[in-house]
Amino acid sequence: MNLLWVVLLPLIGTLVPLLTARFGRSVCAFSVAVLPAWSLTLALMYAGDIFDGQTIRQSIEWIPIMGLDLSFRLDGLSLLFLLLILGIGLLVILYARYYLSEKDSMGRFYAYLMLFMTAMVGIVTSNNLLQLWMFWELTGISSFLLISFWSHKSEARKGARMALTVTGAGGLALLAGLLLIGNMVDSYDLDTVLANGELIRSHAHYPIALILILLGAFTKSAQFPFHFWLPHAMAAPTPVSAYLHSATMVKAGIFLMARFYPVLAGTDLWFLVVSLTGLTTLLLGAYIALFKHDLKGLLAYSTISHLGLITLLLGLNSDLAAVAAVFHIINHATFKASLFMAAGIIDHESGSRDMRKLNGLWKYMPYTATLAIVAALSMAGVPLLNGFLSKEMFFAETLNQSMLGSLSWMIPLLATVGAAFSVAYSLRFIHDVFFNGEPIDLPKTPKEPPRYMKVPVEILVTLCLLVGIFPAYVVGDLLSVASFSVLAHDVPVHSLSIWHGLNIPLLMSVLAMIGGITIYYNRRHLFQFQSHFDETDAKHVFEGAVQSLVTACQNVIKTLENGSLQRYISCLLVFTLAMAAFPLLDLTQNTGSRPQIPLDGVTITGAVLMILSAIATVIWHRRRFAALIFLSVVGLIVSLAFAQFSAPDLALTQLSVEIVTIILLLLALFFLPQSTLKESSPSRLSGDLLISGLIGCVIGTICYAMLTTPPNTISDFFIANSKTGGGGTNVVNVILVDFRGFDTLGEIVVLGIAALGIFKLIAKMRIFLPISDDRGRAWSNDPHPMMFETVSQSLLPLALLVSFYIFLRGHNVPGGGFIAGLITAVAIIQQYIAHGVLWIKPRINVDYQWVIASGILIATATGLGSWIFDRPFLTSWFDYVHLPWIGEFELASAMLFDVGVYLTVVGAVLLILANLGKLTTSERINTEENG
Amino acid sequence: MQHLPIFPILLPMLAAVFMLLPPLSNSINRHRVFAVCAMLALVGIATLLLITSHQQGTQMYILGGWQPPFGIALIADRVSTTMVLLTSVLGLGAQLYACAGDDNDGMFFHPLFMFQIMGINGAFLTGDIFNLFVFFEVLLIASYALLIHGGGKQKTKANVHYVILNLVGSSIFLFALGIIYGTVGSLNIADIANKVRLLGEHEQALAKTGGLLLLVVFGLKAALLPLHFWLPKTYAAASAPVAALFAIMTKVGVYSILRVHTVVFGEEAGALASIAIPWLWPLALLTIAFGAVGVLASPSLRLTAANLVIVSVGTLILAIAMQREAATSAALYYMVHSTLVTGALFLLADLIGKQRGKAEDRYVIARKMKHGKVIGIAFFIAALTVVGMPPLSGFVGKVLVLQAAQGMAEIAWVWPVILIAGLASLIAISRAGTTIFWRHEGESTIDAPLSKLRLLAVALLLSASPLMVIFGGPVTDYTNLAAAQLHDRAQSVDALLPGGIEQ
Amino acid sequence: MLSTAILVATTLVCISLSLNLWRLFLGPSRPDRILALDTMYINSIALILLFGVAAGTRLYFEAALLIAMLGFVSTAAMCKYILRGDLIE
Amino acid sequence: MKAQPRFRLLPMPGHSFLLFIVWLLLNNTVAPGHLVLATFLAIAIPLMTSGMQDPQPSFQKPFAIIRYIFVVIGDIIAANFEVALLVIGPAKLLKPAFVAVPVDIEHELPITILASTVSLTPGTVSAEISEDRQWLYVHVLNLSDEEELITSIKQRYERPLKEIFQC
Amino acid sequence: MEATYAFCVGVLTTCGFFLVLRGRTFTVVMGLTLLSYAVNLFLFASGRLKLDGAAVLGQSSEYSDPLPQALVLTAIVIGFAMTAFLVILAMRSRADQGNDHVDGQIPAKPTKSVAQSKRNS
Amino acid sequence: MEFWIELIVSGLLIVGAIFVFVGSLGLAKLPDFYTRLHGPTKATTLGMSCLLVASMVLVTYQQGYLSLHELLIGLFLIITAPVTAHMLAKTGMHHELDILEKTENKALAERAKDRMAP
Ligand code: NA
Ligand code: NA
Repeated sequence: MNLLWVVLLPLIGTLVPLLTARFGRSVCAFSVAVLPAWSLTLALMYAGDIFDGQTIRQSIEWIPIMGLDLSFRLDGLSLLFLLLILGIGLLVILYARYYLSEKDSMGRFYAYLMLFMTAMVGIVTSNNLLQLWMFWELTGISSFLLISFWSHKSEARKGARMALTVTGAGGLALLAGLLLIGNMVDSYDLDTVLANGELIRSHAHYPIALILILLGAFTKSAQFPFHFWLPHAMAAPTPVSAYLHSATMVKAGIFLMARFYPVLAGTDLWFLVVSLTGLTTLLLGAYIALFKHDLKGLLAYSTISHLGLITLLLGLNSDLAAVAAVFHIINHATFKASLFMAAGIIDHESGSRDMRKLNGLWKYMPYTATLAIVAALSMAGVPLLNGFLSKEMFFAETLNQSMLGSLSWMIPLLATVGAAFSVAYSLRFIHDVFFNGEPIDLPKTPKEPPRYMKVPVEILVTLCLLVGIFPAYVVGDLLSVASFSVLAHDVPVHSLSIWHGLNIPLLMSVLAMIGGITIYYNRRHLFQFQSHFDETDAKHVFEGAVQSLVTACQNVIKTLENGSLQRYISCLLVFTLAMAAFPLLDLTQNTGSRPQIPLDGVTITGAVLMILSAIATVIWHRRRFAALIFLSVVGLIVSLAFAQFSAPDLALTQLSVEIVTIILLLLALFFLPQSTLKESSPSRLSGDLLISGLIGCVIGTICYAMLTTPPNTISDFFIANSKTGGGGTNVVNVILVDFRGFDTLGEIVVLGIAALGIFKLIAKMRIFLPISDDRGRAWSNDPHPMMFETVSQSLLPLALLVSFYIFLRGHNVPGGGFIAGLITAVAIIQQYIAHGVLWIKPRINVDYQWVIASGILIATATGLGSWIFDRPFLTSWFDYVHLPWIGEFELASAMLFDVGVYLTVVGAVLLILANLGKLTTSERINTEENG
Repeated sequence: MQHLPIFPILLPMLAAVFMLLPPLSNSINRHRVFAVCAMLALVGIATLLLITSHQQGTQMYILGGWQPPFGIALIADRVSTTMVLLTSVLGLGAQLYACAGDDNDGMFFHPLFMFQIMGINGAFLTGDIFNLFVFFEVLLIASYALLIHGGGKQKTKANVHYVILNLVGSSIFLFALGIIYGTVGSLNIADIANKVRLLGEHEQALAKTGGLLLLVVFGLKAALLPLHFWLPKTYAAASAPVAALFAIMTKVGVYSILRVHTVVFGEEAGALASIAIPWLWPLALLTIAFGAVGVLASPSLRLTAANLVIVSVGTLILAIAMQREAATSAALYYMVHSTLVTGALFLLADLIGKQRGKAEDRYVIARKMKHGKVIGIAFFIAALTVVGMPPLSGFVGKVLVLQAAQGMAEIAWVWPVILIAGLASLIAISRAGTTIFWRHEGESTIDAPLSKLRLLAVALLLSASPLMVIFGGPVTDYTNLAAAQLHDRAQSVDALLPGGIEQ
Repeated sequence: MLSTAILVATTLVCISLSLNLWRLFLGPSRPDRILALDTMYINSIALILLFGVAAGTRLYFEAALLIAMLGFVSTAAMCKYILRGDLIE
Repeated sequence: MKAQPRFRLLPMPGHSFLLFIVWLLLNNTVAPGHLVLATFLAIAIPLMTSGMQDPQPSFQKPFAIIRYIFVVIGDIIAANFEVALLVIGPAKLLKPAFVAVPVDIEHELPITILASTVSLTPGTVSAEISEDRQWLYVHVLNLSDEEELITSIKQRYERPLKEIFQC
Repeated sequence: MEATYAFCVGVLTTCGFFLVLRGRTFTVVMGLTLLSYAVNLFLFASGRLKLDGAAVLGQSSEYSDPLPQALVLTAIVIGFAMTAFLVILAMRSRADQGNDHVDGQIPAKPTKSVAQSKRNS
Repeated sequence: MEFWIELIVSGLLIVGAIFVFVGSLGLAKLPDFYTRLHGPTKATTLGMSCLLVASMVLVTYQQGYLSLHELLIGLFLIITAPVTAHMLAKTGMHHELDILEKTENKALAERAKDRMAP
């Protein structure tokens, strides 16, 4: 798996600098450089096979369900890019060693750089679409980190965010495109995809997939109209610009187009979109580059322009154009990287990148100047340099297309114009920086950089020359294998030589040269003309756009989530209404076939009382005490209803809960306003009434329909097994403690938690204590009326007895632990009300928290007891014991379970109510929390 | 071993109970040691349960020995055990974080926390719809109590909304249960799934109402649009470990929708097949969209994280709406990773807030953090994951969901919405990160030491992200099997009704 | 005869309950309302006893007992609320 | 007054007796098992709750108690019919009044029983007991003669209570 | 009988929801209490109505459905716990925020242009 | 069922119900709070007693054993009703409710409110 190592080594390289940074800069740089060098060596070991026309494939299964494999391929195109990435990468590592200042964290820089390198290597060696995308996004992330390396600078942060956003958006489009492609061929394997070009191009989704993939490519390669991020990425340290923004990352988009060239190219759509985008970018970049005063700005726009050129070439749907594109990839990478490095040197040694200040540097750094001038001439397309060769090919190809029909002549024309501008800005780069008078106000006196800082530039410039002079020897084979990969068929005959005779491309070159010189010569007019236009700073536009997007979003949120609970509940209710009402439209007949019970007077009375009281509660809801009384009437009648409809247990429970609730509400009401202000508008009231009324109608309808439907339930089982299986005749109770004892366990846990939560709430409460009632009346002077006190004391034993009685009988007749617990709790609360906290405190020395815990524990332990007999949790046991003289009685585990219920209820209710009472007395809870 | 399925419920419950009793009560240090031990044990048990259920098939635990459909049964299948393990791991992270000091800002933190875990696990494991209600209430009441932990106006205010909305929700739940029992006559989910097909026309309309009302309830818990209003404020107000644990709360709703609307009202429910699906599609899409809007609008990291939760809920519901095995599998993967990482994000927000003084986690200029580097790395990992960038788990989750939609007509909506929401998150998170970590004036004056325990907690949760990618193969294999099990009627219904397969 | 008597008695108790509600509506004071509610509790006991007599079962006995016990606490609590505001002090 | 319980096992013998009876009443049985249980409860519950009781004078004369009960029941029945007519009749016939009855007995329990008896008898309601426990305020529905009412209360109820509680 | 019962449930539901939609915590509590009555009656109704059929073996000739009764019992208890919590929370809210409005602040007097409200952050 | 038992039970039921009714009637129609306070006492004492006795007799006859547990309800009512009345009277005085004009010794209510001697 050597290919895996090609990727893994740079990845390991991200850790190396973090470890070695402490040993000094050179050690750090060297240790970092080892890994890409090693990686490059590994790749080059395959070079022979590649030049023999082979494609190396290696893969490991990773996430097969997703179609993601660790799958690598090495073909000509990959090799070419690997050379660029790893080769230039090594130079950049060397360069950065000198470029970065002492303050900069070198370890961090190299780590990011290696991460980026990993990503790029991954992209170009991927043989799986998803893996490719993975590395694609990784380049975005790592370039974000690199651009924002000087994160304290605002423009670095903004530039990084912009780059991330634009390329991230493109990445998402790309993902969609790749998934579509993968779906078309039913595989994410690149080989499969490449083999099915015909299928893909004829697929109905081809246009969508194409556009999506191109969006990915164009954003990454800074094609119009996504080009704006690139100049702002120049906030990065120059090694980064040299690496990412000339040689590698921006080429990732180009690589993508080249990679999918066999699959996606060849259609009219491809031609139209790709070539026109490329052409526009070419022109726009070249034009704007001329006006940039920032050295790196000029180079950035020039890069945009050259990327446009390559794109245009790829878009021409011609084999030779593709070859030219590949060739220009190489050439551009070499001259642009060296230019960036030269610019970095200038910046580094002079302290400025402003071409209005930088003048006449030839005198100060002749050697660097020479290198830079050569590279710039290559960029301008001057013969004997590599830029010239690919540009010639480019011109030739623009002539060989006819897709635009009778307008096809415009392409060569515009290409020439673009080239002229590129000559002009190259001239500007040379003339404006190295000549043109004396430097103005530079922070430092320029000088030559350290020796080794120049080495990378020298190497690259040498390459420019070598390629420019001996193209066939130097890159001929590489170009042809790379082109072979792009075309997926034999590379057409092309001649890599300096001289092709007098032909139209040469004429175009000459025209471009002359035009360029002319333009530069007349630059003042052009600058003047250009100054009429406001220079739009894409950063501001972009930040502004994002800001207004954010503001818009905030407005949306503010409008919808206005913090009003009433609105949220209305939303919930309307949604509920919709959910409940729609199915009812299918219900043609409300009344089911079940025979109905005839109505009697008691029921009518009960119903009328209940309805009137409920309505009274609503009408008088603002007078809270009165409303509370009506509410308790409703509760009372609900209990009576349960009693009437054969649910005595429910009646008992409802009654006891009812009383505790009233006491609770009274306790709380003391601290709350006694009346509510009138604050709802009539329209709101009617709206609310409408919603709640409609829901009421729907619920009532469902209730009626349900009541009149014959039942078909599992409940016969419970009646049949209650005595035999559960040992009790009160089926409801047996369900609670046995059949569905688990529910009951949960229920007491809820009660216990509620009590704990309430205790928590009370502990931190600082509440205002009303010294008079709502009408300003002072409180009565009799806190504990004697009669009430005396009677309460006497009732306590009786209440406990009744509670015990209710508890004991629960299994067989209505009653049970819950009701018994409530009775006990109410009896004790009654003592609290009658005597007050201070009286109770020394008399009841129990921590209610422990009572709750023991209750739950007992119930659980009962359930766990069945494990001893190898039965599931909560399996019940009962038996009848016969004692002489006393008689037969039943022992059941369910009773023990019910003890747990009983204790929990007592503990919970008392924990809540008794502590609430303590709010106003000196007996504040001991374990007060820190406010 | 036979009792394994009930351990995830009993263990936290007993742990909570013991912490209320002497000798553990009233000693925060004993609480801490005991609670962490219990949680570690829970993680172990959950793992064991998952392995058992994976290898030996669905484990059914019949409480009290009352065979379904009469008693309550716990169902430990692949999906539910996954959720239980997820809960335990998330719980462990949040708990470790709390042990560094947050647990002492109020009373009963650890017992309540354990009760909450119990409720969540119960909700995942139960095979009975009313028991589901009970566990919903357990987890809700515990969450009410935990939400006010730490005190302060914001918490109280958020809690009032949260509690009231959920109480209304519980009422609706009971209405729904009444309808279901009134028409179908059973409470066992598998049994309901069987009987729902055989209903007469009259009952069908009613049962449909019940099913859709359940959707309302679960949607409210899951924070599905338009029932999501409670979420941002609640999550932003909660203290960090609580918010982190709450990351799973919405998933309980999602899980319930998955169970009920895949198994009971799934494609084979006859006239009641897929009743919720027409609603789920648009709502899920809107949820994602609105969550993304919220993410963009968020002024603080907590709110961002909260809105990210909404986005993830939308994505999950979308996957459920697809009603396919692949989608369910994707949803499971997505659920696990998004829960853990949003949990970590809440913890991180708190860590950041503690370092930045008054600025807290808001996106405003502040003094430089003392420990910005470590936190920054953690944030970076979390950010990549939530945004869905490779190479972390977010990307796998997203791609799986996108892939699942392939071949459906709705793809034209699903893909753009998911992808654009991803972009929105990217924009928002990159702004957030650059502002918090890089935009500062002056050095920090806050000398808050960075607790190792807190870092460990964050690291624990975050480690899920790379691990789920590295072991993506086995993980997705597993989620695929789990999804297949859920969609296979023989396994998810018939097998759970021993002897009583009524046709 | 017995069933007629039960019917008459039930009717009277129902009318009584309605009269209580009438007083509850009318008030005019809070003590009046509490009194009316308390009377309703007592009358409910009567009603439940009549249920039991009519059905010939003693299943309702506990309900009546409970109302007798707890209704008192509720009324006393309400009075205490009026008198002192704070129930437990 | 006897503040200390007479027996340690039966801190409240009166209550114990009541509980014993009530348990049997509740269960409507005299089965041996319930007798045992009742005895147990009659001992256990007072033991549990004795801490919650303020000391009260204890009953001395069981027969006086029974006689007192019968007197009160008789009065209730008689007065009930009387008052029923008043209620049904026109309201203008009523002669309501507040009456302050001087009270001689001292302890809480006897006073409470006295006040309760007054309230239980239709036509009179104990409205308040003065703070010094010397006065019982009674609201009378239809007062014919104030002195007679006071005398009747003191004679029929207060005196027997004094006897019963020996105070 | 069934229609009357259903009507009562409907009315209770309406009243409950209406009160829940009001803006004060105590009112909401009352509304939720009414609502829980409605819910309990509704859930109870899923077992249908039956007179003289208490599910106590040997006491009746025909038994009403005991299961919904058990469910309602559980629901009552849970409802009580929840209400209790909410009531105390309402107090706490009053203590913390100084008013008893559910939103923690009393909305401005309903003038025409009041659509603004704060989103909490 | 034997006629005389039925007669006794029916009679008790009707008498009891009438007293219950009269109590509520009094509550509804009597002119002031203090007079209304007298109404329910009837329901509690004689009315409820009659109903309880009726139930006792009937159950005793039907079930064949002495049913006395209804006495308990009576016991509770008798213990609690006076306290209720007392507490209510206290609230009435505390709120200084209007006392019927023709009531004698109205001033006593003032004194009673503050629990002072007359
Ligand atoms: Na108090
Ligand atoms: Na009286």
